[in-house]
Amino acid sequence: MIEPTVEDKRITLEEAVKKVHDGAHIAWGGFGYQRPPEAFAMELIRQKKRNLRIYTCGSEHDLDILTGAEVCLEYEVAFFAIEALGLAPNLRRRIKEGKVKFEDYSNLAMALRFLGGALNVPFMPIRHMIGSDMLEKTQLRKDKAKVIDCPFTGNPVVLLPSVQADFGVICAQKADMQGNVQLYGIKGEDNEIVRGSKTTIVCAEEIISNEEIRRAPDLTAIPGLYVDYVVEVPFGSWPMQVYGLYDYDLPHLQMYMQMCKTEEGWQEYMNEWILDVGNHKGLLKKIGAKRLKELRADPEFGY
Amino acid sequence: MIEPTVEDKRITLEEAVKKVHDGAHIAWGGFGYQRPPEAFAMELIRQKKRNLRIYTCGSEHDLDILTGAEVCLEYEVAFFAIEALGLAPNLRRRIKEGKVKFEDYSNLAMALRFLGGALNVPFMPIRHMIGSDMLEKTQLRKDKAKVIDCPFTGNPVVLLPSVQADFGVICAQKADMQGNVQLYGIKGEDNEIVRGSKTTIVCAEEIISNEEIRRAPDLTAIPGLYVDYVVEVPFGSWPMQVYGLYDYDLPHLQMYMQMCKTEEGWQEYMNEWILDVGNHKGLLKKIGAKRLKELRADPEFGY
Amino acid sequence: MVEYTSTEMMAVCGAHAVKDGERVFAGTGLPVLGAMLAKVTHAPNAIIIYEGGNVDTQNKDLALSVADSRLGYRAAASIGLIETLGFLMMGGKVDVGFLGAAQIDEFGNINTSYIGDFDAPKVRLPGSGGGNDIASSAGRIILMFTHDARKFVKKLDYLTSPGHLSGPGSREKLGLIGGGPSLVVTDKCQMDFDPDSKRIRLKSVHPGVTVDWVKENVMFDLSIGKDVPITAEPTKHELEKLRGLDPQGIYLAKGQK
Amino acid sequence: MVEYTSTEMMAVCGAHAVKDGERVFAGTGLPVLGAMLAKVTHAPNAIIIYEGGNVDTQNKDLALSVADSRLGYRAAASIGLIETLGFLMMGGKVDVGFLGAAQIDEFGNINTSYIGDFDAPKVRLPGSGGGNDIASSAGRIILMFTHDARKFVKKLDYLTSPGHLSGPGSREKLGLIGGGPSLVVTDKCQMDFDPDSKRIRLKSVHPGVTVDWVKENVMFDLSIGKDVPITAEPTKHELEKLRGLDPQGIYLAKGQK
Repeated sequence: MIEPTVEDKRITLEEAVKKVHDGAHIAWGGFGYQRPPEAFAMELIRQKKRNLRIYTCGSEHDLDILTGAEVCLEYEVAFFAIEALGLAPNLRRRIKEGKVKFEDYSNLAMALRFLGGALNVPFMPIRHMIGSDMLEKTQLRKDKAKVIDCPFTGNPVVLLPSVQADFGVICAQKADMQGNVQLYGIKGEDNEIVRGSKTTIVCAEEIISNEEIRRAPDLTAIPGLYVDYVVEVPFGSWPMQVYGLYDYDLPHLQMYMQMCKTEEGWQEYMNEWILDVGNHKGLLKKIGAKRLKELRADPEFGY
Repeated sequence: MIEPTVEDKRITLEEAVKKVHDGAHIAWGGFGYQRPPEAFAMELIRQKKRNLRIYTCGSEHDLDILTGAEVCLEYEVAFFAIEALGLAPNLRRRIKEGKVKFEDYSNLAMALRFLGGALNVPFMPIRHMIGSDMLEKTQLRKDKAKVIDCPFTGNPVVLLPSVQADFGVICAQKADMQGNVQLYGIKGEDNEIVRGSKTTIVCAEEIISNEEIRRAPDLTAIPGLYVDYVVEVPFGSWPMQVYGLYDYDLPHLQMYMQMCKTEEGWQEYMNEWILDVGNHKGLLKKIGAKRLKELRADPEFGY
Repeated sequence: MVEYTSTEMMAVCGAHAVKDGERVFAGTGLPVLGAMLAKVTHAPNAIIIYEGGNVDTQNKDLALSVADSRLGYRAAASIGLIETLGFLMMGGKVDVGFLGAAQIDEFGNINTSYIGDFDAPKVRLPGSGGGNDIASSAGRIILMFTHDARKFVKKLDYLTSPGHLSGPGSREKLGLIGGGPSLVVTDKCQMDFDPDSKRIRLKSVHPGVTVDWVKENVMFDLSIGKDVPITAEPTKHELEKLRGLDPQGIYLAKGQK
Repeated sequence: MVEYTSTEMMAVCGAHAVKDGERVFAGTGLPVLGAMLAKVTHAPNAIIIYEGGNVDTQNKDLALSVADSRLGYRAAASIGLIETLGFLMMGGKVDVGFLGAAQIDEFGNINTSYIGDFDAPKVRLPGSGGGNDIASSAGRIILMFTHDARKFVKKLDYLTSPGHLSGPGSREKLGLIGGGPSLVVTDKCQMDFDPDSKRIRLKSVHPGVTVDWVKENVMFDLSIGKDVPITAEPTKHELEKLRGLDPQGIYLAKGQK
């Protein structure tokens, strides 16, 4: 008896990236090899964005290309490397050049900072980080963390400043055009990022109908209320993986590690895989239908 | 290649309630008409437990029978009434007798107190409750809440003491014998209660296999790691409702409201519906298969 | 002339207060009827949220409880209290909240907890529930309750949920992000709040109610303008839609003609 | 005599450190091989948790990342970081955590962040990730890394994750709930910590390694008892099971015979 009305929040990847102004602070979704906003990162490079600051728990190839292209040189993060393969090669070089600044937190600390942002409280308490150099050594913030005596127990408690970034960007398996999101497999810190950011962009592998969302409200990880823009981006996390849809492209990552040992190699990689392909569609064409099919997940296993 | 091993945490309702010592503090699951631990409450009455303290957001018939039977006379809660039907009749009388003590919080405050308990931090910040009498007026706690100047913003922030109760008790649609729980429909504050309590008891409408859990990890709201005991209790929330399984028994609730207008009426209700039936099986027999069938949910609607 | 009850009048006034596209936090009873009515008339894009966890609902049947299974039908999401009262409400993402009250004072502060002395109360009311959360952070608050002089008090027995506290600036000083009460709907009249003094004032009287009657049935000095308009009557279309939402008269049966 | 590599030795030492029924937080690489090996040999009821969100996993294939989709296969739950590092780890519900290190000092404090000066580092390492969280709250910590004198330093370039800090009582004073490091496994030896001084000490040397070699390859004074035993060799059964877990030699291929 109530008429459903569905707002259409879909825009293209190019349009979405255009909204990000130079100097913007971005809460960055995905965790490790899982669902990182790779296509979004590549488009940020194509559009020559500058002076971004990225907040995330841990990310890998996506952050390393942003560092190589000098799109983002400020990070509030917990982890930055290419798991199992080695240190992040572009980061390594840019650090040597003195170009990158870090504010180091632990993974839980970053996740709680996003949770605090989502709750709209100025800080969150944590029992970790205390006793480590992370509390004292700082490069970006005057208010990295505060230690107070707990007014209930008298014991020291670390307070972390909440994060409410200008933009929150995540990748998801499915979303409807209103921004209702289904996430499958691990959620990392994406639920908190979307709830706490000022403008949120969801890159969805597949757009599904609002009907499908409403048939299974228990599967909605993120209600559309939090989402400003929805971008349909198949293989949007390549060369990393998306649970249930496709696996990581290990040979490509290994080639990346190899090429980026030198600045020249990185420039070559960037030209070949990011700039010359023109856009995400061009990239998929370059990877080739055959290879993409090989990467497709076995539905029984999810990879 | 790894052999699955499944620990059996199942016990009977009688055994589960026996574990609750007099004076225990219980975080109480369910929200409003949805999934309250009614069968558990009735068994607490049968076993004549005394001096409990209950923590919850809002609960209704279940708390009112515990108050009538003087099992629990201390509450840290946000809401206590029978929604749409009126004030809680037993509570009303026991308050007049000067027997009940309250510590009043808002719903979000209670939910955050459970979240703080689950995170094992001593407090959680909130922007609510400030400006109200809830901050100052207290009956049970010396440390109901503290207002501090935020060390980041300078503005006042309310800190709420976290709850880690002796017991956490919730009702769920499905659980396996290891305590992995699937919740359907609204979750209220149950996810946080189970994660933050010292000993947790899940009353499951249905026990499913560990295989069924592992086929859909995205549906697991509560991993078995947090759960100490699993109790199979069909219609465990009657006369209230469980989404997807059965609806509330409105005529029964209306009869309850009517009978409990007087102490004699309440005593009669308690004898007839709680004590004389002997146990939960006896109760279901008294309600009758026909009535239970009428209450069964239409799978398309969930009620 | 259309026939309607005082309860129907309240529901329609509530509906008029909701704008299209707004995010509405509704408690059960009249508020949800008002919000649903808005959605099927002038505000099809209103998004209704219930504190139990159902978000952006399209329920078919009327609910008794904010946790009612009926609200899960075709919801966009079914989550929990941290979601609705935390991320959405305290997160500043809700435009309008509906509340009831047992007492309010001239700044729209609300009591839903105790009548009489706190330490030996005459009546223990339901308590805050999510009321304090909604009153603290919703963009604006619409209060709905049946008119009774004892509800409009000079001093609350207990302040459960903040209205405009002690007047201009007092909410901001405490860091409350919501705008506070903007409208009071009773079965006799509508009241709003003076933007400068934050004090309650008479906005309109329902047909058949006199300004004097309202004046006598409020226990503080009510600010009354020179020409108090009469509340517009529900239209036939609105009443049809409204009755369609509550065909069994669960809430609507209560009012007087 | 069984043939095995130094990497296999490390994995088997890691497995031995896990008791049946324990909740184990494992990073990718050798730690997960150790934890998985324990589960298929003497500790079938060990419960493995990965920080990305997969809980109580029964993965079939080896993972490259703690967020790897492979870990979702037959997991009891797939949730997020607040769950694994917050509710479980900071909640005090994890018995054992495995960590790597680029540097450790004599109290088992860990550096995984910077080599050289913080403001102009020679190398930026991966950072804490969940390491600080695990080191702070896991019941006990097992450290695994290949032996290199430059890793056992008198003073860390950066303290990422707390070991026993400055000795007895210093963790407790800061409210850290975890027990701190209990075992260090390298490809040359095992070390544990003196319960009184909380200082690291040699526990056993792997076959073919001398006590003197270890002494020379640690940059602080290592506490060494009179009779340092030789680490037990992996059994044939353990090696078969272990190789079955990594049939492609993703991690095992790296070791020396």
